[in-house]
Amino acid sequence: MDNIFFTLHEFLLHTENFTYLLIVATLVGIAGFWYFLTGGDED
Amino acid sequence: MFVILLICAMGALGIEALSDLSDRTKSDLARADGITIDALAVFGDLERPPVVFLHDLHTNALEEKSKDCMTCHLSENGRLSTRFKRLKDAGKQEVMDIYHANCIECHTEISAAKEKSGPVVCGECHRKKPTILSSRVPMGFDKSLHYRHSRALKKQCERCHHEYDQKSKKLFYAKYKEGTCRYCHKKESEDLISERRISMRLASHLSCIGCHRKTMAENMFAGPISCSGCHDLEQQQEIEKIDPVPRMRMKQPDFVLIKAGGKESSGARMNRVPFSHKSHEGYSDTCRGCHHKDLKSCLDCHTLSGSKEGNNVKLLQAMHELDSERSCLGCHEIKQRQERCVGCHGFISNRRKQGEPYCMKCHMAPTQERTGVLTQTGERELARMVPEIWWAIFGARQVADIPKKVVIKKLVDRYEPVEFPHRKVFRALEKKIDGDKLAAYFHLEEGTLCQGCHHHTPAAKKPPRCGFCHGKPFDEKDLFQPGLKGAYHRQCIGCHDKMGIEKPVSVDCTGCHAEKKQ
Amino acid sequence: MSQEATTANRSFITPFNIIASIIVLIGLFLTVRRFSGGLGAVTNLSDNNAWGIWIGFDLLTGVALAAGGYVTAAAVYIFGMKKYHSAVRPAVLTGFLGYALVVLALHYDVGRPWRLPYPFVVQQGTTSVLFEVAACVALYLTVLFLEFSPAALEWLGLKRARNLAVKFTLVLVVFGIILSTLHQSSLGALFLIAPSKLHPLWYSSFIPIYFFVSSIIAGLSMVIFESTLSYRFFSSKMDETHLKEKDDIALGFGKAAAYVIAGYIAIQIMGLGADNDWHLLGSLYGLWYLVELFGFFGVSCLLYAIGAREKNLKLIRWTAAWTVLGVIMNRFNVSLIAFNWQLPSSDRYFPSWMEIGISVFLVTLGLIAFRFIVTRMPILYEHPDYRDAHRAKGGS
Amino acid sequence: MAISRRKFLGWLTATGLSSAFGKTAHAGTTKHFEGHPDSLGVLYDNTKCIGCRTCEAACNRVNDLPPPDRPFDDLSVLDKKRRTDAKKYMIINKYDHIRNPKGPLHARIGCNHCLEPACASSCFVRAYTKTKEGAVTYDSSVCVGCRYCMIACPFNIPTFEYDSAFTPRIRKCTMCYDTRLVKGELPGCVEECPTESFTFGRREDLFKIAHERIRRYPRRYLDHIYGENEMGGTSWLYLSGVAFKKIGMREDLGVTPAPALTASALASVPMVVGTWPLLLMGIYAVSKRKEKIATEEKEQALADTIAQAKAEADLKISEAWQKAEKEKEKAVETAVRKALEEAAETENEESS
Repeated sequence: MDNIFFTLHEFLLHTENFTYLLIVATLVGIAGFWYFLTGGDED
Repeated sequence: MFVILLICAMGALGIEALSDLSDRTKSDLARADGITIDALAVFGDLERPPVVFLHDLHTNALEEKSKDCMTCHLSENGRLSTRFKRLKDAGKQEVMDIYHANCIECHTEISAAKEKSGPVVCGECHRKKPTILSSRVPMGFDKSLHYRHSRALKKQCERCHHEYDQKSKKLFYAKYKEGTCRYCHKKESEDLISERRISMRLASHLSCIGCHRKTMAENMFAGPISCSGCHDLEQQQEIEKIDPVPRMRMKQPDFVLIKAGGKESSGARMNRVPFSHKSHEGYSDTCRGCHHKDLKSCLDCHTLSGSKEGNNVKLLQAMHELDSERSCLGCHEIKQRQERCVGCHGFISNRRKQGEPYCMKCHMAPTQERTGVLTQTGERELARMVPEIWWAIFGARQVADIPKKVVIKKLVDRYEPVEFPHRKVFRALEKKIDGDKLAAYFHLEEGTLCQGCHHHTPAAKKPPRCGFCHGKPFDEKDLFQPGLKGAYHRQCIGCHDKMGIEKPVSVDCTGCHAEKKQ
Repeated sequence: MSQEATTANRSFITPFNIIASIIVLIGLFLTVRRFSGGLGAVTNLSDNNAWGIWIGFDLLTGVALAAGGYVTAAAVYIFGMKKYHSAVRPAVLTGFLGYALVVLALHYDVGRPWRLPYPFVVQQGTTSVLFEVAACVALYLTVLFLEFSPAALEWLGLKRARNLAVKFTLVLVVFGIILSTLHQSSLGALFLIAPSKLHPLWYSSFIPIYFFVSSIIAGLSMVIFESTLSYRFFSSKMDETHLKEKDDIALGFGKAAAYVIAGYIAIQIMGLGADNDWHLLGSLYGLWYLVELFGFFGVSCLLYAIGAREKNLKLIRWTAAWTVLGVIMNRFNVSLIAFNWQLPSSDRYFPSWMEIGISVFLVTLGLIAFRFIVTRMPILYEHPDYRDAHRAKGGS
Repeated sequence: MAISRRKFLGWLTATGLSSAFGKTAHAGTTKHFEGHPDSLGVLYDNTKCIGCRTCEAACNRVNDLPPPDRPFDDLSVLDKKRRTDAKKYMIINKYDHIRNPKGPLHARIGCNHCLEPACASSCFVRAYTKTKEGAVTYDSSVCVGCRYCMIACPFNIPTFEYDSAFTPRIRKCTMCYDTRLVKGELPGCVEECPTESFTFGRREDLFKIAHERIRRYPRRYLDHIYGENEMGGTSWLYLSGVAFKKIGMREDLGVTPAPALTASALASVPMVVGTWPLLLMGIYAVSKRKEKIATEEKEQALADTIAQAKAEADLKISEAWQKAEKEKEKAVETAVRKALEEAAETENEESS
């Protein structure tokens, strides 16, 4: 979509859409990374 | 669980119900005789809220006991002091004691005699919230009242009017210099403790009531001495009115030529304005309506380019300011707001520019250098003549060939055409301005009256049709122009509403638009 | 509920069963009425008052009271307070049931329940706080289900599945805490958009934080409250660890609650300062606000502290109940009582008996489900086969 | 009196163009938004309104709303204060109790079509749209019926079909967007009003008109255009002869646009998601480490005690040995001494 926003609402709609995608990515990523990080330790 | 639920919900309503109790009206407690006793304010901030003292309540009570003013007020060389039980405010403590001692003493005595009495504990007099609602209306000394007094006093103006001599510090009377009390007696006394330049309030109460009491003592008819006698609306309206009031004579001119005064007079460019002082006296209730500072001529202070004593209000403003009741235009504009005028004038913006023809309506007398009339008398003569000349030029209004009926065929898709009784309406308007000198004078030309509806176009026998200006609504190229439908309805309904014409009812479409015949 | 409840299979005619079945019958009748006649047929909702007790109680309060799950899980698995371990399963179960009921209640409240998935699958209104709430609640319900699944699987005797489920405990707990943080606070944030309708004493830009902190309070108190009731009615189901630990739990959680409430009161007062609402405390709403803050939370804080110091379990248990009431009251104030406070009393909302009926019905369902589960699954005791299992690892 | 399609389309294209070039730089560079350029609006002037309810009738007709309980020419309806509901998108309220020389004044209640609509911001299925023409429209095909918009709207405008079991919708004024506006026709109420109390046009132009009226008739108007800033501005604007709160319009709504009220809360969501795992896992790691150390120490302690016990035991044993030895020696000695004594005695008996 073109990044011309005339209302704050449009703008937020746009940014929030991305934000939620990023949130999902973050959750998965961090969880995975934790396991990768602690994988080395015994037990 | 839902015990709580109910509790909470109850709480909701509880809160609501209780919060409704907050504001109650106390219109039944309206009184005109509430006096706020803040005598101590002279000595600095008050420690307790001032007492609202109901004067008439007390005077009536005393009357029943056949006691008089002297019970509370001392008199000094025959003049009753407005103060309570004292002549001077000696000191804070002293004054306080006077009030506390006497009020409480009297109240206790009366209650001791098993009679209805006033409060004796602090909080009941010193209340934060007033227990009454003041219905006090200011008392004006209008022309009628003035005439009745001067008649009763056989024109002894000195009985009331006086001047103050700075050197001898004495009051003296100066004939023909009588002005409104307010010129000297301002809102506040110049000096609260020593009685110099006492406030209008104090002055009027001292002299009016003083004189009224004296006259009563001689059992002659006298004005009121109670608060409500003057300050209660009903009783005020009962005061006898003389109409018409014979003209007040104090060497004021009948006619004047309003012109730039003083050394600037030569700088004046506009024609001078002949002004009939005589006839305008009738329109204002007091002299100070126009002569707000003193009885001098406007030009003394309001010079062409403004002066300090004129508070830098230029002659132009002084005469044309719209928001002032003193200026010519301001006053005339107020007249336009009366019901019979507002129908048309309500639509004419009072922010309008004064066009050439309007100016000349007043600025008709040629400037001095053109007339060469220089003597006062000569000028008066001219002033008196000019309007007559003017009338002669115009003569009577021609109102022939005004169309009887105008058929408006808009909205024919829904209603029958509207048959507008054009001439009837015109005649009605004519009647409205009948006998009104101001209106007669300003609607002199043929067609002026027509322009109430046929506005923004030169007066003509056949003015442009409404539709020539008012087309479809909301034209962005002509933002401020209402559409035709809007224009019609606003004009007709607006005028009817403003002029208080009941029929047809504005919200009843069929009142004007007959139902369409199938 | 009574002792017979545990031995329900013997005689089915018990006071609890009778009352429960009556309520359920009424509930079913009202349900039919609601879904055949629309919201207007059963509720007092109006165009001025769009949300009633189904939101104020079933959603807001329900979610708050179901906070026990994440609070306990956090305490045990994150803060490593192993001695509270036996509180986890009951708490998770209560949480799970609580959220299940919330979602069920929403089906009653929204106009077209069959469209509830729309915000995720059809069109996402991401600017709405409600979107976030919906997303979090949906996810968290799943998380709770998974957290709870081991118990069910143990009951069904599916060893492998159970062990698999246990593997993810930790990550589930962390997810759970994050999601709870988000939606508990967002429930408060729902009202941020209506400053002109919510009374200034309750409206604050910090309202999300208020909601989050008070949810912790509710969680802690509910665990105490719920374990008290369980002991009362299901003590026969409890194993010795559970019986041994339950007093520690009451004491520990009580102490924690006292501390959190103290903080809660502090931030509430600072919130007043931030908006300069002091003068409003004089009004009637101010009085009501003070009752909520000090009459409930303040008192709870004090009693918890005393109880914790003097190891007075009775006091703590009663305080827990009192605190729960306080939280309920807070949610009611925000969503109903202090909301639309400017409307004339004639336009104000008061729930119809049918709305209350449905709420009661749902709560009853919850109780029945709870009883069904605890009388069958290893909630209040540990399944013999897995006795050692969690001692070694952090899993449940 | 419908405006010509051409002119109206003129408006639309103008809107379109400027949305392409108009304030892009402005919108692009800063976080300050001023709404769609050249968007349309309506100015309601209650000093011109005569309270004839023609607009209500028109609204009902053009939106095919159910017939009213009382006919529209029955003006006694105006005696009590009303609000919009599922059957009325807009209503006129009469305020004659105000002491006002201009006679009774009226107030129009209906959607104000905010520049930043609270309903749109609060809707979690994006059922509301602020069109570039200025109308706030509603799409019932996605609406779940959560009624959060009704909570959010500061003007209490959206209404709900509480009596519909299967297809309850939100009902509110749409500025006749789909039914008329896009066809180049005026909104019903605007077109029908006999006195043009409703002025339709570009929002910017409406301000010009309103200010001009106030300038020309300062005594007639309150010098305030309601909707200029309220809740960040609305597409419907209001002129009044008296204070707006006297005609039931709230003046305490503030100027903050609705989306801004929740923006910060929403912004904190990703932050929580980002930071909490770190925090939680950190605490977890610490507590786990503590636990580990604790267990190790326990084992160590156990080992020590065992060792100690062993040592003590050895000591005891050795002591026992020594004791036994001593006793043995003692026994031997005594035995020897005894033997010697006996021997001596026997010698004594033989010699005497």
